Amino acid sequence: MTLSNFDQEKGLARLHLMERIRAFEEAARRAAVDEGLVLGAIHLSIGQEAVAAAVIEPLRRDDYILSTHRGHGHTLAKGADATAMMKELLGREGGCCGGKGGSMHIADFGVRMLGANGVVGANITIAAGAAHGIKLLGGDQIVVCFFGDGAANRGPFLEGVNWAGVFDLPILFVCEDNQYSASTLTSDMTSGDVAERARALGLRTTQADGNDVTGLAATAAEITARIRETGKPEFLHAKTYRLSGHTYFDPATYRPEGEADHMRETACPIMRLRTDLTRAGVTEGEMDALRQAAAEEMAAALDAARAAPWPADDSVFADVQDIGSPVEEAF
Amino acid sequence: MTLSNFDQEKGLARLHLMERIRAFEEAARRAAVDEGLVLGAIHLSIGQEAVAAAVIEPLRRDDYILSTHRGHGHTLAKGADATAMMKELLGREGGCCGGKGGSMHIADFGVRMLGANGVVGANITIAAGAAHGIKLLGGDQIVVCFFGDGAANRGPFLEGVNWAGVFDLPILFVCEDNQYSASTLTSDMTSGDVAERARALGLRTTQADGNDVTGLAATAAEITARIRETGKPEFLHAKTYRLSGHTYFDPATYRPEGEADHMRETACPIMRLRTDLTRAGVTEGEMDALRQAAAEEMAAALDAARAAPWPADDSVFADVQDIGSPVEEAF
Amino acid sequence: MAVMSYADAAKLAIAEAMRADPTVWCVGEDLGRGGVFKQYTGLVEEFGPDRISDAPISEAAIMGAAFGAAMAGTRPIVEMRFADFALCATDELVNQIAKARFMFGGQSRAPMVIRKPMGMWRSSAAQHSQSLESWYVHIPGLVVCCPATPQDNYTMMKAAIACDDPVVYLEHKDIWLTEGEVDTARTGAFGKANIRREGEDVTLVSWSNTANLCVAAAEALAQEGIGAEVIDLVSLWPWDKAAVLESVRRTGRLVVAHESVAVAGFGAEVVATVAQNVMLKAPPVRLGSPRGLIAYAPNLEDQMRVTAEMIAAAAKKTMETEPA
Amino acid sequence: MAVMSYADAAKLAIAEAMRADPTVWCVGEDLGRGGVFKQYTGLVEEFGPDRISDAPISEAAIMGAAFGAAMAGTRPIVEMRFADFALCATDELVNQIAKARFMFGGQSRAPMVIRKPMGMWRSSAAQHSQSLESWYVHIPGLVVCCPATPQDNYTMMKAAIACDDPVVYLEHKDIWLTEGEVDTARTGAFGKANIRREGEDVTLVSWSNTANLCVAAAEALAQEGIGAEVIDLVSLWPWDKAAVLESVRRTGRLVVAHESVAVAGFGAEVVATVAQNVMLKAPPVRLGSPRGLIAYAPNLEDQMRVTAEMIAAAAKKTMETEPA
Ligand SMILES: Cc1ncc(C[n+]2csc(CCOP(=O)(O)OP(=O)(O)O)c2C)c(N)n1
Ligand SMILES: Cc1ncc(C[n+]2csc(CCOP(=O)(O)OP(=O)(O)O)c2C)c(N)n1
Ligand SMILES: [Mg+2]
Ligand SMILES: [Mg+2]
Repeated sequence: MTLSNFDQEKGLARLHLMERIRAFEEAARRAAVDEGLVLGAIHLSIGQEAVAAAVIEPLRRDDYILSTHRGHGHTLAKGADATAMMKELLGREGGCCGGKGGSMHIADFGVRMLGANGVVGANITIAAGAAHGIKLLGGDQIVVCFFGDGAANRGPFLEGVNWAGVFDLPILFVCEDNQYSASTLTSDMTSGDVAERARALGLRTTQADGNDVTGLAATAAEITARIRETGKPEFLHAKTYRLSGHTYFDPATYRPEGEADHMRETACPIMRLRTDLTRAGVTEGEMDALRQAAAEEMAAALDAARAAPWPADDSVFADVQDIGSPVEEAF
Repeated sequence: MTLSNFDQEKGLARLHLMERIRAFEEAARRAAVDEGLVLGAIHLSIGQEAVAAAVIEPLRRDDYILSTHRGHGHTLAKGADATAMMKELLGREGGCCGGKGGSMHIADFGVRMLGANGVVGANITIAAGAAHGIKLLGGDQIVVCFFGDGAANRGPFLEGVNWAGVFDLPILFVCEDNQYSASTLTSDMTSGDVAERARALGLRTTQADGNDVTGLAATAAEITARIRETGKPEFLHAKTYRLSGHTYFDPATYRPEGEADHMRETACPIMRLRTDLTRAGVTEGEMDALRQAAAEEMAAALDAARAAPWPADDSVFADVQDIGSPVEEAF
Repeated sequence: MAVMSYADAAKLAIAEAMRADPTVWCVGEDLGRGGVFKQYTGLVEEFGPDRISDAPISEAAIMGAAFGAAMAGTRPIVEMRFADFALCATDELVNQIAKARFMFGGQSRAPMVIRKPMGMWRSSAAQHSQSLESWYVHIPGLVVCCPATPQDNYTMMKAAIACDDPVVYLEHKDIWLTEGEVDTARTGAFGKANIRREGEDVTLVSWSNTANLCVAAAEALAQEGIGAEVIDLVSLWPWDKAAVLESVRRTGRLVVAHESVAVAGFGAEVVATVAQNVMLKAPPVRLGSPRGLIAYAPNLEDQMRVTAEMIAAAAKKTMETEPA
Repeated sequence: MAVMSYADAAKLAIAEAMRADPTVWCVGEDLGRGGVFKQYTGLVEEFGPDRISDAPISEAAIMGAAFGAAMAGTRPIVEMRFADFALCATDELVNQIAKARFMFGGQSRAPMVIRKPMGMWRSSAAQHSQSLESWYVHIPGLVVCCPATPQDNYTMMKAAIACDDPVVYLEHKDIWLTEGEVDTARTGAFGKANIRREGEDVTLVSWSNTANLCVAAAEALAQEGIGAEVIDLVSLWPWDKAAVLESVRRTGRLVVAHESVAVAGFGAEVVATVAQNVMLKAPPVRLGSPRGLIAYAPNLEDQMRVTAEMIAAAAKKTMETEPA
């Protein structure tokens, strides 16, 4: 990214957001590893923060996003409250899903984040449908659907992308390609190319460096403006890298020796943005302050979560269904 | 098709096969409409006979094929016995599936025809798996999987084609594109292009006129030879047209007025081959004799089926499963 | 009161709901040409192709997209064509639609009607004949409804569309053309059985088309002086446990009959519930399909059928047993 | 006799079968790195990546392709990772695999083992915790097996691989590491219950991990002088109806317990079958999950659990009731 037209203020905002995402996940990892406070699996997006930050930046609050099992970054970027999220990861009262979903089902409908998903690829048809709903209701919102490189091998990828194309829906599909599907190198299990698949499905498709937040934000702004204008679906293939394991307890020994270290040194989007900002004249101190603020925010979120009580036992019977609910006599 | 290198003997064999397929289906239709002898839905491939005849021609008896709900032509072309098939359509003893499957599940494992399928697109992953089995067992057979244009919108299309590409399997996927999915114009429900999808999934892809049996046979011979040589999957997109309704009782009023008539006059593969053969010097009489022979064969098949008894009532309890079968005490 | 077919009754309910609420829409394959059983004929003319929407052959997308559209504020009616094909969208229904509201802590709703025409329909063979209602009853988050009459198909379709929960709505394919009186003023409630006939000697519990066979059986039994009460559950979740228990407390005899496979069918739930709560005068009888597959040949297909005669015979068997 | 974990017992069975028969192979996501629960660790080193095959994230293709490969003459072991994800391959399992042999009039076989790790595993939430064994019992064509111990996971995995029918093989995720003695000379048969403990006062019927809880409950009951017979069904189709009926004829009291949702669960089948055949001394008790969803927070998750204490209390309740 050349820095000629670099917007310093925006850069700092993005840095702050990326630091917040990373700090959130580092805090969650500590809570899990050091304190055993996180009981379920959590999937960290460390190294992938630029995709969330850049793609969600141009969205309005009433635009929708749908995410994957690796959804903390997207959720924070859309504007969800970190404390409610951390409470959810700890399964506590006040968690954004009342402690019922945990990390893999994190959601904040208040900011139109329609949920992470524990089933790989399942969000793709649902997201197409959210855009379908917008169109039927005559709204001018758009939908952004994030999924991984591995998800592009599931049937719902084809069905959902085709659906959006057939019905001309205002949606951006974002393949957040971190090159791995759990412990498997995705390229070993993929025939052909993901971006080509989207093109063959009739979608205007853009490929981008997913670790360059500045460039990606410009690309995303352009694409999302066009979608709002035309109402037509598009596809963004963003190449990135997950610097941590698949889950927080995965040592990721399946990677070639040194790969992660090399990527940490060359591709980490936070590091890259800091380098760009430094070149643009921002001081280390200013940037460190943002990191510090993020760390403090998330430490406080974790403190609040740690202190929060468990949800009331009988809340488990709420929000199953209205008719024939387990709380009714019928059960 | 220019006739310069036209092989008259092969042409007559193809004509005979196509006439047999058509006669089989005309007999089945009559049995259904006039006599009420066919109780379930049957899907006729009238107008599409060239695809079955041409693509299956280069196959060995021990090569596999998998078909769709519209599978009579493929089954006959692979060498199944018309009488056993007709008995199956009438649900009689001696039917190739013992009267259990009917038209939509017609199969003859003796000629390695692994079944029609009542679920659109479901055969695609199964076919990939048959090729996977061949590879694991070190065989040199190949698999041909037929499916419709509508099937290419189902998830298993992507999953099955990707699978074949990933594992480098000896399979030919044949999209028999008759332009309709039941009463829907497939193009209205398809974003992008089917052949492009296959290319994007990494498969060598050929597009062909599915109503020119001569050209298609040459193309298929080349492709199947290559697959046997390389072991790599390929894709064939054959454009054709279904001259009858979706089911035998579908009046197909959803088509633009005159479309079917126009296609019957210009695209019918039997008519086209007859024209080519006439130009090559074959007499009407020779060709009519094949039609006549086919009609007689299928009339006899229908007579035999009409005369066959119902399957024994208790055969319904056979071939469900060995362990915990309904015939066992356990039930 | 008008006389109309089972298919038309549901169509009327849908048309009325669509007139009243512009967010209601239907989506499925071939709907623009009336749907595969003509149960949508004429609707596209009134409501247009956006609200009577065709779909690609993509059951997973039909189900998933309808769910997304429900979360975005519409009320979709999803057409699965044959209940069997709905299995192509099982993740979408069971892992997504049924669970979303709960997993997200009540933030979302999925007000959807999922139509799955089910059951045997002459010589449709094993992939076009299944009745899997017990599966859906087993899935928390879903409402399950199996209407047997035009009246109930009108009333319950209206209730299903009005319901904020996802409703798996299983119409029986063999009775699309069955006619009956429909009182459009009547409203229905899930979990309220339709007592199709009263009787004091034996209780027949059923749903879907088999409930109609129970009525026929009860008529035959009446000829022999046996009073059979026919309880058509109409909805299986919630189900009218109270009506069943009240009835068997009176009659002391129970026959449960359904078309689906007996083993692990919903009939087991009814019998087990009664066994846990009421001392019967005779062992309960459960009728359902053998755990075999539905064949194409009509005589083979018939081997899997529960008939009115079998129901009547079962009822008589419960009458013969000496009280314990 | 060796002591090994539940996971290792199945792995040993697979390794032995793969050594004996070159057509046996395993396919699923991440198998080359041992699988998500390490239940395949070391196998790729011995058998190579063609026979311990990775797969794209394509459950429909994993299931469908394995079926095709089975028809072509191999014997696949299909790994679905979590039973929940197997719902992405429901058409393949239910409409294709279970029905093909019948629909094709006996021309094909599907000798497959379909591994679906099931059950609650701390804080896995609603999409990674389900137990849907009753669904598969309801589907003709399928064998269904739910082993509870290392011994049975060894024995039944061997039987499943040897079986020419498709076997839905449901291991419980919470007991992968549970150790026990495994006698590799023992052979198993589907439909033969494992009598985990004998007793004359009350019959406890269960399967999968809940059978282990029943053993714990029986031990507690023994302290109070109550003799509980624990019948671990091991396989649900076929199931050992004879052993259950014989036992309840002796004890006159029945508790059925399972982790899955009680409503329309397989427990209903057991209770209904007993009710149809045996006059009990006390109403049978059925324990299963409320028809609610499995939450992430541990205290909420626990609300859905059947515990050894609940089983013991239920058994005592059947003892208190006066014979009818
Ligand atoms: C349908 C389904 N199959 C398998 C899994 C298990 N699983 C969870 S995450 C994951 C890897 C997904 O890879 P990708 O889509 O690239 O996303 P990433 O984890 O790299 O962000 C797998 C296989 C699942 N959750 N859902
Ligand atoms: C999964 C599934 N969805 C819907 C159907 C109903 N159906 C049967 S054939 C058909 C049309 C298929 O179109 P295409 O694949 O083009 O094949 P064609 O009928 O044109 O040969 C449909 C929708 C089905 N059998 N399976
Ligand atoms: Mg990835
Ligand atoms: Mg077609």
